[in-house]
Amino acid sequence: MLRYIAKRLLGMIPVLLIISSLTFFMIHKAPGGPFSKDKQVSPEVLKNIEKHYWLDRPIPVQYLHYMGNVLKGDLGPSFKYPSRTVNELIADSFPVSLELGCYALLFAMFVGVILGSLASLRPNTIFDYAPMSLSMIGICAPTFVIGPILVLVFGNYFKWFNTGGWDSARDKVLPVITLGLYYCAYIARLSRGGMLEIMNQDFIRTARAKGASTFRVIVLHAMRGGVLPVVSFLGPAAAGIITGSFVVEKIFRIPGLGRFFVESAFGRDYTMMMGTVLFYAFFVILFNLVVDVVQTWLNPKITIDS
Amino acid sequence: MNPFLQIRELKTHFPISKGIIFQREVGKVKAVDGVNLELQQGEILGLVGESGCGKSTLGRSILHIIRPTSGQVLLDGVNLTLLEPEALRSARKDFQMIFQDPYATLNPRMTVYDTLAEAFRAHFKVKGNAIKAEVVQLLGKVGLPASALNKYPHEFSGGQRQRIAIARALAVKPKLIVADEPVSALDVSVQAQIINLLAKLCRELGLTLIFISHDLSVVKHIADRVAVMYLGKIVELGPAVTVVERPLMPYTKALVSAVPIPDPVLEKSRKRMLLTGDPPSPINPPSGCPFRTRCPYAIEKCAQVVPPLEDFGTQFAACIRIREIQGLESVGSSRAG
Amino acid sequence: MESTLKEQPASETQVDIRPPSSLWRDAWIRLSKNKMALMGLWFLILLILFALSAPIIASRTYAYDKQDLSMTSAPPSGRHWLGTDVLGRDLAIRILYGAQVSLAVGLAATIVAITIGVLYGSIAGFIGGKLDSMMMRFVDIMYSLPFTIFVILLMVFYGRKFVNLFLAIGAVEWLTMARVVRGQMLSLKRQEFVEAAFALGLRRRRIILRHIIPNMLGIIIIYATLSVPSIMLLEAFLSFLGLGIQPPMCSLGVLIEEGARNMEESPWMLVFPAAVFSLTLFSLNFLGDGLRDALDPRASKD
Amino acid sequence: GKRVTRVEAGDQTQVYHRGNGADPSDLDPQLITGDIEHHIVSSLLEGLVAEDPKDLHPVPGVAERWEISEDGKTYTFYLRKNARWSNGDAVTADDFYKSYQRILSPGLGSEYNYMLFVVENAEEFNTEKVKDFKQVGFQVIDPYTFQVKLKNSTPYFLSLITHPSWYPVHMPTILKFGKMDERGTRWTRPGNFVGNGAFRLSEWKVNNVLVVTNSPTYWDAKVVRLKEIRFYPTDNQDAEERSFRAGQLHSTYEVPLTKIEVYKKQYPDLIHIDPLLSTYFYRVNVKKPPMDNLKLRKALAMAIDRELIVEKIRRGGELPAYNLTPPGTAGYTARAQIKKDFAGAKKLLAEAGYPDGKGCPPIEILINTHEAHKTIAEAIQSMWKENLGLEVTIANQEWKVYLDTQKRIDYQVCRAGWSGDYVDPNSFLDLFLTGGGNNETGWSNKEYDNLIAEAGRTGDQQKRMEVFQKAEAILMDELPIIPIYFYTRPVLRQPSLKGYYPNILDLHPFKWVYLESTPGKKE
Amino acid sequence: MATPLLQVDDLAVSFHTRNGIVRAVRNISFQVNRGETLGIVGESGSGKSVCCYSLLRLLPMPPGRIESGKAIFDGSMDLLSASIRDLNKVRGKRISMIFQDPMTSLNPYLKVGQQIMEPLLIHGSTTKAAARAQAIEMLKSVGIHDGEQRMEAYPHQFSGGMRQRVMIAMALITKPDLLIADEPTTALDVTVQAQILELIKKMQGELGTAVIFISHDMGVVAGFCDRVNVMYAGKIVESAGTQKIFEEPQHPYNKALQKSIPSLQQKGKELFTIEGLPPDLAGDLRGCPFAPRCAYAVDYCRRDPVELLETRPGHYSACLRVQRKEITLQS
Ligand SMILES: Nc1ncnc2c1ncn2[C@@H]1O[C@H](COP(=O)(O)OP(=O)(O)OP(=O)(O)O)[C@@H](O)[C@H]1O
Ligand SMILES: Nc1ncnc2c1ncn2[C@@H]1O[C@H](COP(=O)(O)OP(=O)(O)OP(=O)(O)O)[C@@H](O)[C@H]1O
Ligand SMILES: [Mg+2]
Ligand SMILES: [Mg+2]
Repeated sequence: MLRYIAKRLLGMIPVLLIISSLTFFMIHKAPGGPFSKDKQVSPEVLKNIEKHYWLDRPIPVQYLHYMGNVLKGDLGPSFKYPSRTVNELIADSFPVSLELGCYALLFAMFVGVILGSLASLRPNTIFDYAPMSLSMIGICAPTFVIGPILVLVFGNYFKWFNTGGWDSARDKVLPVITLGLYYCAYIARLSRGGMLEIMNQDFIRTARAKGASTFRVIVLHAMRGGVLPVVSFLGPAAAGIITGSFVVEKIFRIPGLGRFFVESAFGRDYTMMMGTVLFYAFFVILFNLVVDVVQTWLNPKITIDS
Repeated sequence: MNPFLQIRELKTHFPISKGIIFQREVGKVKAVDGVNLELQQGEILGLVGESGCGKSTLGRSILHIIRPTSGQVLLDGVNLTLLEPEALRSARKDFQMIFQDPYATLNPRMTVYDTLAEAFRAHFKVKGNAIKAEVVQLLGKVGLPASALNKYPHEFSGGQRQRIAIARALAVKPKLIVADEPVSALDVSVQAQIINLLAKLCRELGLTLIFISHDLSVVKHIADRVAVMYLGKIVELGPAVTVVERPLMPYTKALVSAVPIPDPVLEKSRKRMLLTGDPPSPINPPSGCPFRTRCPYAIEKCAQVVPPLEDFGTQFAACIRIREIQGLESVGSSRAG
Repeated sequence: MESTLKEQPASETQVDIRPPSSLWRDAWIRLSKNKMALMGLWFLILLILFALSAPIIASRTYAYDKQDLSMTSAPPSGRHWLGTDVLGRDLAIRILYGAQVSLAVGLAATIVAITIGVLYGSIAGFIGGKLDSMMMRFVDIMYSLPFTIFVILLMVFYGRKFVNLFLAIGAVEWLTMARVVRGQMLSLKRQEFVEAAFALGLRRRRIILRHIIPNMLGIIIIYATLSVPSIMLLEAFLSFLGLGIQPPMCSLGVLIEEGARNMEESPWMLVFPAAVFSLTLFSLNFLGDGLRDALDPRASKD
Repeated sequence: GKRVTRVEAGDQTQVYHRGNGADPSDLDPQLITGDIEHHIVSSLLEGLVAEDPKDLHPVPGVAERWEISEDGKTYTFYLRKNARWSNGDAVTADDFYKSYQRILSPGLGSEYNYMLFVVENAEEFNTEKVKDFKQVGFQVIDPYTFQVKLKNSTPYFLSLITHPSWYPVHMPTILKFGKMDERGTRWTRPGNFVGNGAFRLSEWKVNNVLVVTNSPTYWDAKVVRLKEIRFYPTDNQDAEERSFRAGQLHSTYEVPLTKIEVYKKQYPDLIHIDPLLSTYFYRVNVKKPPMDNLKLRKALAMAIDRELIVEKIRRGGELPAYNLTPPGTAGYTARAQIKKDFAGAKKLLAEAGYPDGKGCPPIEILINTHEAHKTIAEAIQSMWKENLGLEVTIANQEWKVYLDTQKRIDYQVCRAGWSGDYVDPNSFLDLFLTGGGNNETGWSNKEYDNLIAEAGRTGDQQKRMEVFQKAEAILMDELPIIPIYFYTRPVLRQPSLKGYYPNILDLHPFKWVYLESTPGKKE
Repeated sequence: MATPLLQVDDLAVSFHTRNGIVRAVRNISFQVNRGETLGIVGESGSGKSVCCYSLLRLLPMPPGRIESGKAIFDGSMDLLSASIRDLNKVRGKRISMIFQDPMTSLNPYLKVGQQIMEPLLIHGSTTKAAARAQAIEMLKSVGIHDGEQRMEAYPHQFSGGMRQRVMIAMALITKPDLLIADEPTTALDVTVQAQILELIKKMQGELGTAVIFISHDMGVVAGFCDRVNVMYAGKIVESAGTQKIFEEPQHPYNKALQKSIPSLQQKGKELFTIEGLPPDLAGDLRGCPFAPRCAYAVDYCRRDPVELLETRPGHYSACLRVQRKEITLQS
């Protein structure tokens, strides 16, 4: 297994290389540059700025220059924040996103799995429909709807939580819920399906015959197999949750990484974008690796053929 | 005449590893450890042996359901081990397996009809109605009513499932079947029916059968020859009646003496030769003769050499002391079988 | 009563007449007994019919782009049953048109994405080894490429065609499906019944399609029904980037976004499109759940 | 118990919580481009001349007085002796000299360096036609006397130099973190930044908050009442408004369109609609048929019901625009106006060869994706359709793509907006010079070019305005653009925010701002 | 006589499937005394397993349904109507069950050791370590000697017989009052089988455990059971002490069954089988269910209702003709 992990981690390098080169050429192909504005910059000035950022050289040269720096661990200066480097910006904002993402993921998993398991106990009854409907709020009401509503109700009306920021616990509850709800729906539904599949198996009967309580049956016997589909969803979900928090970050004024993903693309902040894409890719691959490992851990029959 | 099925030095080992992240191999289960066998067409070989000795694994390795670690299997002159996956796949028409665990091997989302029709379709080009007729006929053969067609595996009893599994194997009309305890869950009457069916197929159509079972009376009844396995090796091989009635190996003797008799009076009164000592672990089998740890006749030498399967006229056995033991036995002989 | 004895085989032939039931036929029977699922199905059909008849309804009342700046942001009334939007357009008509667009995009793209995802994930998971890791790395790459830029390039170089909208959605939506399916495949392919199918000499394609996929249909369906709403919202994002539908045409996603902006002052602008969206979603999901349950012979209630 | 809101706490401690739009990208006054950064930097630095909080007329800043030569070309500033940098250094004429050298050095690539081009040889130095900075019209007479020589007499020069590009920078600090003309060094970071303004930078967390606290070294520190200003980047209007409502902000950067009406009705004391030196208009590609047809352009311009747009759609107190320059720009109000005349438009359209719109190819309006632009485009689309019978489509593009398309003049009609950099019609009218970088319509008119040049040379304000009138008349006659409305800036402000006056540039010298809660008035 | 450990009355179980109502167990009654071994033999699909599952309410419901009946355990508790809470106290502790299909009945996701220890952990106050020791001990007594290592393995790594022994170990570990063993030794070779039967007997001797023992192996039944119920098509057709069942069958089905036992027959010959198919349980069975296949059947057999009646002292039969003494079935 250790060898497998090492191999996968090594395998990251070519993948990241492919991603970085594809991205690099893609973003340079996209119309508009980092310094195009509605108030046109005079050509002379533009030339000077571009010279400063190496943008006046042929793209392959730029790429090699950039990659050379990346190998040294330097993701370059940000175009949008001239006095900051991409490294700094990521280092500042990632912990916030990570925190938000982890809470949201935990929330989604916890609530999702509970709702899903509850629903699977008595399928097609009110005990199924109710939790399932509840879980679907997250999808029915997209982030940009549920977020403001939560703020209006709990921030403005009841004043239990703050309407924005990311400092105290009062700031964090609403964004976590807003972000988590969407994934919660997926997890609830996937775990309902997975649990139903398992709950009909013979070995559940064995567990019952041992006198195990329903709780024990679910948590100890059914959960492991039942959450397998959830687990394979978690890889993409985790990556999405940590970086896809753009809307939530905007609504709640959270200084996270999510906005850089989106805004760097819109702002053609080439270096920031490359930085975030590489960072994101790293996480996607890492999460998928973790998921693969967790999967083998949960299901002893899966062997990793390296 | 060339034997129909030749098995040469077949070995199947399972690695045993510990830990999730820091995984390491801690040993190997030598489930099958150098088996040689030859079967003629139409022959029925009974395979018996202690639970966990590698019978199922041997069966699955012969049919290449799991790739053997080493060794060769020749079927009708074709070396299965060397076949390309696609060739092996189409060759599977000729050899089938009846699995020990019927329920697990039935697709929970396929009705009996689908399961059986699938087998037909795999190797024959037949149309819907023809298939249906075949399927119904097949069901009848294994003693299931046509009303079973539309049911799913979970709606059956253990024995019924076993019969579905048998029907599935028979559907492709194979030349070789490895039947892994095919009748263990059947009541004696149905069991008789299945055994008759299998025997008839062998007799009339030249089906070759490897019949794995714990029920020595069944084996004795149906098999031409019997092979006794112990810890991944064949330790005795010979004509069924001889092996069951006059076993050479101490292990076989113990086995035979333990067969229950369907007569309450006899059964309760008879003497058994109970084996003492621990059954060895296949992960680190004892040196020399694998049975020596429990063998009443074991001597020091048994720990040194792995006894080869030797010809003793009537049957083969793998024991270096056979002749001495026979001598001992003839003095105070006891009934066996 | 000798005859009754002989009746025994007769009853068999009677069974014989019935077509052999398959998973799907059984599922349909079971589904038709599931009230919630049926309700979902009916609502969907109704909605599709309604959406399709939007032009007919519209021509009788108001066009989707008919503005009435004297009636902007008007609450529901006799004239405008569901109120009007910021430009005084009849919301009901716009919702119908929006539903038309969203349903078409959502359902079609889901089908495409699911098909690709399932096949891709199945093949990767089933064959495993090198191929699997290569295929999955490709998925990783697709995940990581900046979607926004991808869409912009797509639009700039190939125009704002409807096909490109599908291409853009298709490019991302199948990825998660592929991973989920692969995960399922990994555990299913180790099941004994797959081994048995293999031992039977079935072709790999057949094993995947007939033996394994039916056993993960539950998960696939669940995922698919969840994909539809995400795709509907994704479509709104693509419209934002300029791909997809252009104003004054609208989709449910666009209407909801618009509504979200006005939710305090003109709640109807959010409530009605969101209600249609949610109902669609609920129906899809109850239908999906119903289908999942129906496809699980062991969970049958009847 | 009831929680004390941030605003209430701030009122007590003179901490001003300000919603500040997007995140500031940098604080280097010579590199910044937006008003967001402008607001912050104006609290950190002070130029030679400062603005009056009410009407922004020039008042003494670092210079305690100045003299203007007869010909209006030479300005001599006398710096006050007690002006200090935040590290204690005195602010001297040399500081200004070096600062201007920096902003004009080509390597820096300052986007607003053209603000200094009124100075003799400044442009030449920047474009490397003149190598020696000594030849540029700046002169240090003595440490506290600074002289500027202009190319032409420039009547608005004093208001021009309140712009951040004219702020001094602390050269030793800059050199500590890099070369003089190096972009993006760390000198603007908290702890490094040395300014001479009423406040100093104490914290800057990207996307979170930027804090300035009052500076004890500021020469006029005694009038500064605010202790601290906290700038919150809130680029989501709705979120900002909710924060305001929750008592977390004293003032917002904007107000969502949908909320304007509500506030006007329910909380008229909180909403303030300030005029803005900004115009919303459509560019027209005059090179591409059918838009090369002047009559069609006129018809299009006349067929828009601007009042309706302003009243029913914008609702933010905007003025319908029948010309380009916002009324009252430094006393200038355009005389040439487009008419609203649907019948006339129809007639013109027929004359253009498309009676009732027949035969006219579909017209595409290009917008960048934004709800407000979309709504207006939809309205105009509908107006052109109804009033002229034209088929109109809307294409939205992502911001940078849209900029690119606009720059390549690859559109038919395209939405645009312009805000003046300084209060003078020139700031608007020089856009449409032939080949101007921001023209982007393909339009060119010799006479117009000459008029704008003439205005630049004219010293007499009265005459100058007349020249502008003529120029704008040409513009409105040829219509490379279709003006739609003049922006306003609706903002929300707590009543406790004092010393804060509406003005056309939306500038509010924080030096004069303070907080004073009026008890008993809340909710 | 003391109250029986388990008294089952009029138990009827059916499955409501889309193909009709399968009446798998049809109003059967029997009892099990302490220390006694009750064997159940019979036709495959005759409802033996279903009957046992229903006692612990382990049927999949739906489609399964307990239509009627009582199962009084230990004189006080009706297993069929007790609350799940009460039932859970009995399950696995006082009544253990060995399932027929060891592969699917073991949790593939859990280590074998964990599964064996579980009944102890659920019911007992034992510590984990103690449970573990006990589990290893138990594995040893069912013939798995490398228990330490095998505890850490997963079910799929076991052979069929080993899985079955794991099931057995799991059931015996709590030393139940009643053991329901559904074909517990089918996958075991005779030596291990003997060893396990010995183990159960020992437990019976020490603790008075009662056993319901389902098996097809007549040899084992003969040697192991005190009394035997013969089932056919959801009904008990004969019930008596073991010896009587084998020596004086009182039902044609039982007699036919015995004739099918291979060990008693000549090699090479076809084994004796019962002609015809068992009846479809979804149908309405009037008369004797065995009648269509019965060599002795006459008209009324197919028509008249049958009941299990005492035909000889301690010997019950459901054959009308035997009850009417029209035939004798001595072998
Ligand atoms: N879930 C189910 N749905 C429908 N019918 C079922 C179901 N489970 C069992 N049956 C039917 O109930 C009958 C009795 O099954 P049971 O498992 O009790 O048989 P059994 O006596 O244990 O047989 P075997 O010896 O083969 O295990 C069978 O005919 C079977 O078809
Ligand atoms: N997948 C596997 N991984 C590891 N070990 C295995 C695996 N499959 C089987 N074994 C081991 O191989 C040995 C032989 O198993 P096999 O199933 O062949 O026994 P068997 O002779 O069929 O026994 P039984 O009669 O009990 O079915 C056993 O010790 C078993 O634990
Ligand atoms: Mg086996
Ligand atoms: Mg059974």
